[in-house]
Amino acid sequence: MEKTVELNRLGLALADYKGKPSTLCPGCGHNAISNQIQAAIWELGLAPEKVMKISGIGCSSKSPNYFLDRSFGFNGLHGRMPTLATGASFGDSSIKILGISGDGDTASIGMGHFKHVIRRNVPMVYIIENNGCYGLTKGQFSATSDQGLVLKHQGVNLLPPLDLCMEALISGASFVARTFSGDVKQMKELIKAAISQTGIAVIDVISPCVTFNNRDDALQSYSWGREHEAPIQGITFFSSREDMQLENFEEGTYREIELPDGSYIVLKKIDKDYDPTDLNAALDLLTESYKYHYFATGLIYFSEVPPTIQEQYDLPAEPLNRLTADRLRPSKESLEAINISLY
Amino acid sequence: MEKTVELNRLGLALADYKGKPSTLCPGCGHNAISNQIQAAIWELGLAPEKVMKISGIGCSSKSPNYFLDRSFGFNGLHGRMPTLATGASFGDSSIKILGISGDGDTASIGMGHFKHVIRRNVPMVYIIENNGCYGLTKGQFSATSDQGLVLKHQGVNLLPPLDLCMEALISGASFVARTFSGDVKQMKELIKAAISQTGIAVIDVISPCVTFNNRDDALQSYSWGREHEAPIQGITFFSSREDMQLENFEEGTYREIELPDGSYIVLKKIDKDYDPTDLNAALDLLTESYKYHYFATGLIYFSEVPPTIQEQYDLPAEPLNRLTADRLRPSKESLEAINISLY
Amino acid sequence: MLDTTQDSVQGNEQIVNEVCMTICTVNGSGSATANNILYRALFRMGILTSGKNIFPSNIKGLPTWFVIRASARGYTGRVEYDDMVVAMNPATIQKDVSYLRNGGVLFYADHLEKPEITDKEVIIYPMPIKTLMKQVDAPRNLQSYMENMLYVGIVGQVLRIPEEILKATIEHQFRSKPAVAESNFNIVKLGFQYALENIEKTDRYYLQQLPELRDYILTDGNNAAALGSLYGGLQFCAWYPITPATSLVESAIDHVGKLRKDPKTGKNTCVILQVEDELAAAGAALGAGWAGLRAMTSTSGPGISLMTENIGLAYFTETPMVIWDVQRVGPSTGLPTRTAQGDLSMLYTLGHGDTKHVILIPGTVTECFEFGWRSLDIAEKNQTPIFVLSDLDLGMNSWVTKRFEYPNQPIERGKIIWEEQLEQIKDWGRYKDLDGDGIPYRTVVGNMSKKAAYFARGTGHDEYGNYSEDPKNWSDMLNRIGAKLDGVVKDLPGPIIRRAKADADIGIIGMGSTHDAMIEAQDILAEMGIQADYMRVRSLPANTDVREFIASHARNYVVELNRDGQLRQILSLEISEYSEKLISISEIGGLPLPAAWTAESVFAKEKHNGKNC
Amino acid sequence: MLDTTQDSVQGNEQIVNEVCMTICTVNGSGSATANNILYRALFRMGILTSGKNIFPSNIKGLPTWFVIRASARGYTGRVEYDDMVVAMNPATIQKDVSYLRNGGVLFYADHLEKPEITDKEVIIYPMPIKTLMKQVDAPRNLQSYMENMLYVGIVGQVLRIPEEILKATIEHQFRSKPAVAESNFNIVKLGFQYALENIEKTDRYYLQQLPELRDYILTDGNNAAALGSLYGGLQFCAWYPITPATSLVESAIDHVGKLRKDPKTGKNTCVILQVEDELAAAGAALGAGWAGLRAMTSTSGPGISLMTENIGLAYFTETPMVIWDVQRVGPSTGLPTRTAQGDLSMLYTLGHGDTKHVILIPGTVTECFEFGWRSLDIAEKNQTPIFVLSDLDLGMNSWVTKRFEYPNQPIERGKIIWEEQLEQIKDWGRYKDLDGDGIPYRTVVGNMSKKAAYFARGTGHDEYGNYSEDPKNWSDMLNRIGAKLDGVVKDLPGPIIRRAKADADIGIIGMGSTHDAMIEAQDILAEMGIQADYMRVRSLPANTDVREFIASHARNYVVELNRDGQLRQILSLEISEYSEKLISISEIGGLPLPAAWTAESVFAKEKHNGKNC
Ligand SMILES: Cc1ncc(C[n+]2csc(CCOP(=O)(O)OP(=O)(O)O)c2C)c(N)n1
Ligand SMILES: Cc1ncc(C[n+]2csc(CCOP(=O)(O)OP(=O)(O)O)c2C)c(N)n1
Ligand code: SF4
Ligand code: SF4
Ligand SMILES: [Mg+2]
Ligand SMILES: [Mg+2]
Repeated sequence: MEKTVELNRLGLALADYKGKPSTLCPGCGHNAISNQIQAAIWELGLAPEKVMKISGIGCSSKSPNYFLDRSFGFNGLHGRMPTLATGASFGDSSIKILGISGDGDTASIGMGHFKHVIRRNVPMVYIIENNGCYGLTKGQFSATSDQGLVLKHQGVNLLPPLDLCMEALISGASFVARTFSGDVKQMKELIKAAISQTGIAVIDVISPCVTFNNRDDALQSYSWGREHEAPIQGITFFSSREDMQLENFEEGTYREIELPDGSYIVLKKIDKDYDPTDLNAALDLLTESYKYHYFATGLIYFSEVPPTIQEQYDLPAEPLNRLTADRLRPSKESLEAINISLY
Repeated sequence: MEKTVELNRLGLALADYKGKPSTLCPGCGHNAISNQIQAAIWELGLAPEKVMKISGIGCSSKSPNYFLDRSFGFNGLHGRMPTLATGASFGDSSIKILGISGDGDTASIGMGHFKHVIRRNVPMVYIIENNGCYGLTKGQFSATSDQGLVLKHQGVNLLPPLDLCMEALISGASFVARTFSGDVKQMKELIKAAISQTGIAVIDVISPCVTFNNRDDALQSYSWGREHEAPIQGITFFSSREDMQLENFEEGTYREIELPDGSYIVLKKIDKDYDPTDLNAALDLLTESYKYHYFATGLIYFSEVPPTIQEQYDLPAEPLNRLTADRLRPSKESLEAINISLY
Repeated sequence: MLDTTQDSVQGNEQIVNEVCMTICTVNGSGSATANNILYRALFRMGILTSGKNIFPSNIKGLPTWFVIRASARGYTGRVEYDDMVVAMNPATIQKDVSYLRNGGVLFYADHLEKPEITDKEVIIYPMPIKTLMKQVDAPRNLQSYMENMLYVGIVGQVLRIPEEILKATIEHQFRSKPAVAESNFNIVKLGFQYALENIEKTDRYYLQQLPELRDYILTDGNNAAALGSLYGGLQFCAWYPITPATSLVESAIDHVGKLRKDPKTGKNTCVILQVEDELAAAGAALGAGWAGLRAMTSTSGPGISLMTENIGLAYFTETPMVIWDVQRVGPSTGLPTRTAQGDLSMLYTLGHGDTKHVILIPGTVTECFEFGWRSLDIAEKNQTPIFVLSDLDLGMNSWVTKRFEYPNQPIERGKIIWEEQLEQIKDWGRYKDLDGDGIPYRTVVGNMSKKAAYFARGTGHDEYGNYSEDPKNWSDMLNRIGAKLDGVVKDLPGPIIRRAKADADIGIIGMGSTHDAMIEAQDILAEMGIQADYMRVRSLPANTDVREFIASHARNYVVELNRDGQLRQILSLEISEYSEKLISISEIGGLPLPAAWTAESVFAKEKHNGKNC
Repeated sequence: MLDTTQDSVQGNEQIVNEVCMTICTVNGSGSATANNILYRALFRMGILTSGKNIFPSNIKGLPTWFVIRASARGYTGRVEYDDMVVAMNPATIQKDVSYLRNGGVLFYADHLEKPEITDKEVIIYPMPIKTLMKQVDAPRNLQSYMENMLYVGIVGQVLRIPEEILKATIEHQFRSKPAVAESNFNIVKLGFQYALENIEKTDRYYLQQLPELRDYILTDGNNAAALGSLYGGLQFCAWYPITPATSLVESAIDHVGKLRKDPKTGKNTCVILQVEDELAAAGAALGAGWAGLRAMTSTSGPGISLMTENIGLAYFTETPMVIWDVQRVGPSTGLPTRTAQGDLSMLYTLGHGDTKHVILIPGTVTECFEFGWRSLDIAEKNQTPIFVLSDLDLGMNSWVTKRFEYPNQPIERGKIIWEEQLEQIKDWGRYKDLDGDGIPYRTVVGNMSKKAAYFARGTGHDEYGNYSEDPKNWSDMLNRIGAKLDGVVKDLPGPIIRRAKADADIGIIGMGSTHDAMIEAQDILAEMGIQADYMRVRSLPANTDVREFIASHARNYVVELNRDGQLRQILSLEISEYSEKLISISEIGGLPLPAAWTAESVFAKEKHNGKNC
């Protein structure tokens, strides 16, 4: 019996989006993210060659090796992923950038670059695989570790955590979301929406480290997350207005948001009415969720996209890295004029 | 005719708090800050030997040379002031730390350390002499430069500014203020209050660079500041409850706040009632003031001081750097026990 | 020439206390405990042994190896072939057996696919791990951990490790948890008993108890370094995690609470602080050193790269601090869990502009302890950053090493002066060379004298610390610092020299963790007919003993674990009149230096040089 | 021996086109324009001249000096004594005149306190600046600027610069603003006229017009470097401001709009991006280089320190990028506005682990242009970071230099392959050495071939870029990279050699900005009776010409602006068999190399060597 393989609009199978076999710990939250990334991009029908993967150092940053084998990737330096992405984004701006980082990579050593890559609006999806600890170096505190967290060899963490969504917000990100490795459905929709955004989109994924920080009461554990997750909205992604089957949504309970590439997300109201386009509401949500330890996930903030870093330069439509040499060297006459001006 | 010199409670004259002659440009906002620092410390009656000055690199960071000659100081590396202060704070924790930085020093190269020194609550007064540009390297954009700002050689700044008070707030600072080199009275009171705080106190001083960024319409210019400054409260500092002359304040128009060292500030209501102990109100104030380009100054946020970094270790009351050598080397017997445990 | 691939089959007399065994397991399966128990058991039998952990940069699932070498002659260098393989990892078993010598021994978990071995004779002992496990009441998450305990018993029995030694070792391992010790011992006993009853020993490897090694301990260089620093009066350590330096600070964290309570007040006298990155770690250590604390940081190559600017500042502001560089393989992220000696050149002149730093290079675990306290003294005495260069092999592997010796000198704080001393100096300036040794007197914050304060800066300054762009000021300052550091040499540990039995024409030179392998290589060379004196450089800049050693040999082979022969380069710069006498031998695969390979390399070059040997 | 302090009073014939003049002003007073006008006027008269700005790390108020040297023989090295001083700064006037030779000339603003001069004869011309200013309608903020314009006229007239030359120069300076030119010229004329009518010339210094220097231009190395890079097809430059490298990128910003519009679309083909720090600058340049753009960054010592980790990554991932290091005085923050050559050692092996980098060292402004485009070619061809080592003197001072020559080679992109070429390679791997030259083929993002992608990493990898901890993989990879870089030497600019007039026993060796001073020193030595061949090293690793030069001289004096003799060290490592032939002469005061001092130093050492000279 022949097994039929499902193909996307490019005629590619999910297998075409796979990476090398993961060498992360079985059950690691990061593996769930890898899976959703490949699924999301496959479903979007984006060719793997149209994506590049940039990461720092950490278990999280190793993970791009485990998806999208046909995409270019660069596993760079600890904390410097945003800088690498900034430079690479000019090579061929038709290529979507996935920046993959960890909480150590982003919130500790990489904090400055994180803020600035957002401020510069480098068009990319910036995913933080946030496990509240350093996995690869075997379980030290990171800057998102919960206050009071106890880790072997480390004792008690006395410092309050930084909130990376808040950081992204006040640096000017036009797309900020939080999700959870235990909620893969939501995660996938958010990834799709983020990819459809044209500016920088930041997704803070709470992604448990099953080896070093998964005690039931730990803020970044599966159990805590499963028990406390409070999605602020239901979220469904549609590639186009035509795909949207709004009849499935009850009148007045949802809100549609058009993304810059013509795709849509439909946000379904859950408890109270949350307006993801209101910056102050987003800030309030985050301060509250920290104060009362509740775990708000979903699309926290969305706004019109400010000019991307490429839009600030008047660049050719063709990829810069394909310009032939003759288009890069000014004329002999121009040099003559310079020589004259310097006499 | 003999001129009488005013002395503070230590019997010291203001001259005892002076530094070397300033080599900054005449009129530079930073000079105003130097003056207020020495005045504030003199008025507080704090011995110059009880203060240390730590700075980064920039015109701002050079300025500690121009006040408090009798205080130890370290003009360190660009952006690394907080790290130096972190280490130095353990030498003798009875010494008050003044950290002096610029917007380039803090918001560009030093952003990561800025966030983390606040998160760690290193007890110090962190003053940003914020002129929205790089002075010492002759007028480039910094991360606090206003969007649309035009500087020679640089063209137009297309990026939105970062708000350093906002950054300090969400990193967990328990004292956040903004003031202006054109409002030295307010500045001095805030400096005194900050010094009386036991945790980290952040003051963002808008301090015009008269040479490179003082065009009338520039956000960090004297004229713009003078025209737009909107203090959120009147502020007066008192060393103790006894000093407070509350009869000078009209009933219901003020609020007193006790600082951890027993001194007080009295905040006088100006327009609307602003509650500096409400984090969300502070965030709202800052987002609004950015949105509507109004220049709110004063004590933006104040809260109970979380444990300082020193309080997280159970350290002797004596300064660590005065402990004699015999108190630093464990006994011979203890080594014997270790040797045995490793057999 | 010695044949390192020699068979061990020939003859049938017992081979006693001479075995190299590799235990092949899966990372994260908890095999470390099992391996350490076996290793310590040999040590407790009085056998000089080495144990080397070869592990991946991975938390769980990738192959990992533990190599135990017992040597009657006390050699512990890496050998390239195994006498014994304990195979527990299905993914690598076929490759693992390829390293067995002809006549070697294979233990393997019998649920794995039996490897094909066609090119040599191997004695095979299958281990019915899964079957035995049925008798064990193991919680699911401890399953693989316990399977490993079984091979401890089986292999131990076949090697004839006495049961009570295993017991004592396990009790030592779990000394704070007797119940755990007991349950572990029960599993080991199960394996032991199985072997006793079922395995007919046909191999010739035997372990025999020797007098106890009571002058020795079993520990790693990072633990030793941490302890040495704590006994050296360390007061402030800022750090950022990085393999293989992490365990240095984590050891310090484990010990600090017990060891560093102030005798007077019972309060802590040493602060260990994890910061946001290595720029901060170096910056904070520098700040603490400047404020009068004995300060250090610990990192590895990538961290050193990030500390570059701060180290330059420490050098030029003459601020004491100690930087441990526990080397891994570079450049770049390289091989984070493999060993190398590739950072030497970089450290020596770290920082832009003219700099030259003092480097201490411990070669044994006991020296890690000693240099731990000494480095703090040298730093404070000379007011400069001091590097201590260790590596993964030395730092993370457990070594049988001499017991730690209590420091034989009081803590040296150097020329820190307080209020009273300051009053006695007429015209003090922070950077004034009052004693003609290039070392000025320094004050620190908290000194309440009116004239104590100065403004430290990385920019040009005069003798009082005042800003200066004057050319003469600048050159005087920098030249004095240069001269000061020439003077440090007398405070530094000189080379260790081991003479050949007979007059030697050539020298072999090494540093750091290759020490044991170098000694073995020296002996192998002697067997090959080449007398070579051996020198281990323990610090840079080099002293006159190093110079004399080089001068007195026709050819000196500098052996090191890096590509470019960095020690050779530095020596040939420092001792340039003899640079032609220095020949590089280097290895960069990331594994500890193999002694036989070293000897062969020297032999080959000597032959090439037309020497008859 | 040449007496550099020789009087210039003796004799009374005119001294023509031979004068060294220091103009002493206050920083931020706008004197730069005035000084440049004087400087260019000399150039326009056809006189080979140098102009050096010696300025403080300060924006306004501290003393600053501008030294103009006219030399009939074309020498432009720094001389240590002045023939003429123009004193406009009350704070320094007394010190400034101390550098005057006996018989020298002092112009001073007569509202300053007249300096006391007791030790020599000086011809003094007071300048009634304030009085003349009364005739000028100057806005308050331009007061001091215009005062400076006055000395241009006065000094110009006394030196006999033709009025029309001054006029033309001013018109050139303000070529886009004729009205400003006119008002400036009017002030200059006022001074000129005053001098003409009131100053009786008693000194002997005269300038005389020569044929126009039509093959020359007047510009600085940073501008040249910026232009060279833009003509080299630069596509991406990430940077962070730092003196003295800032003006390199700011020049590029000034030019990029005009020069780098795509001929096809009129869009920009080069991006210049200021980032948050040097870690980001290097990281972004690396990212762009990896993505197939011609990428660079420009910085100075402290920035290099911060780039260390990224450069190691670029080296090991074989990513092309160019790093300009415009050196200032280090270590640490050092003297930001003074010149040095102290970063060489650091750059050569920048990064932890084994690294070795290619360094280009331009010695003239025209070479800054040439190396600007060449460096991008060499980087892409060899897939490695390339350093270009300039310094403040070369980079920020204006030099009379040869006109820029249009690149004589097409842009070299190296082995970048796109879809079609990739199809033709059977078993392509990013790090596979298919041609045996150590240089693999590389693909870049956007390549739509299914097999084009690879995962770059700073960790161990095999020929396909896959993660690997295999020892052989690692050593093969690192050795290939090492070998590849040995091969770069053929692409590098070889040394410039200037032979002595007669057979020379000794050589003098220099690099970079000291070129002019070295030539002058060579000639002075000849006058002193010492024939010396001169070689300027223009790149590292050194090629065989360098070796031969060293080999063929009994003694080679390596002259450099750093403490430790860094070039000497590197050469003696590379060419170790002749290391004893290399003798260090070095200067670290932060000022350009003085020729006479250099000659004297060589002379003294030769004498000390027992040579008769
Ligand atoms: C400069 C530098 N410092 C330290 C390290 C060691 N290191 C590797 S991964 C890591 C932390 C990673 O934490 P995170 O980003 O949270 O990733 P996770 O492993 O938790 O997914 C550190 C400190 C390094 N590789 N480079
Ligand atoms: C590592 C490093 N990079 C760059 C510089 C050059 N630099 C000196 S001051 C400065 C900017 C200072 O700006 P800011 O902190 O705002 O101070 P301001 O001069 O405006 O007061 C820079 C980039 C440096 N000294 N070190
Ligand atoms: S250590 Fe933690 S973060 Fe790393 S792979 Fe394992 S579970 Fe994931
Ligand atoms: S350049 Fe600007 S910041 Fe610097 S001293 Fe002058 S006015 Fe102040
Ligand atoms: Mg993490
Ligand atoms: Mg500034």
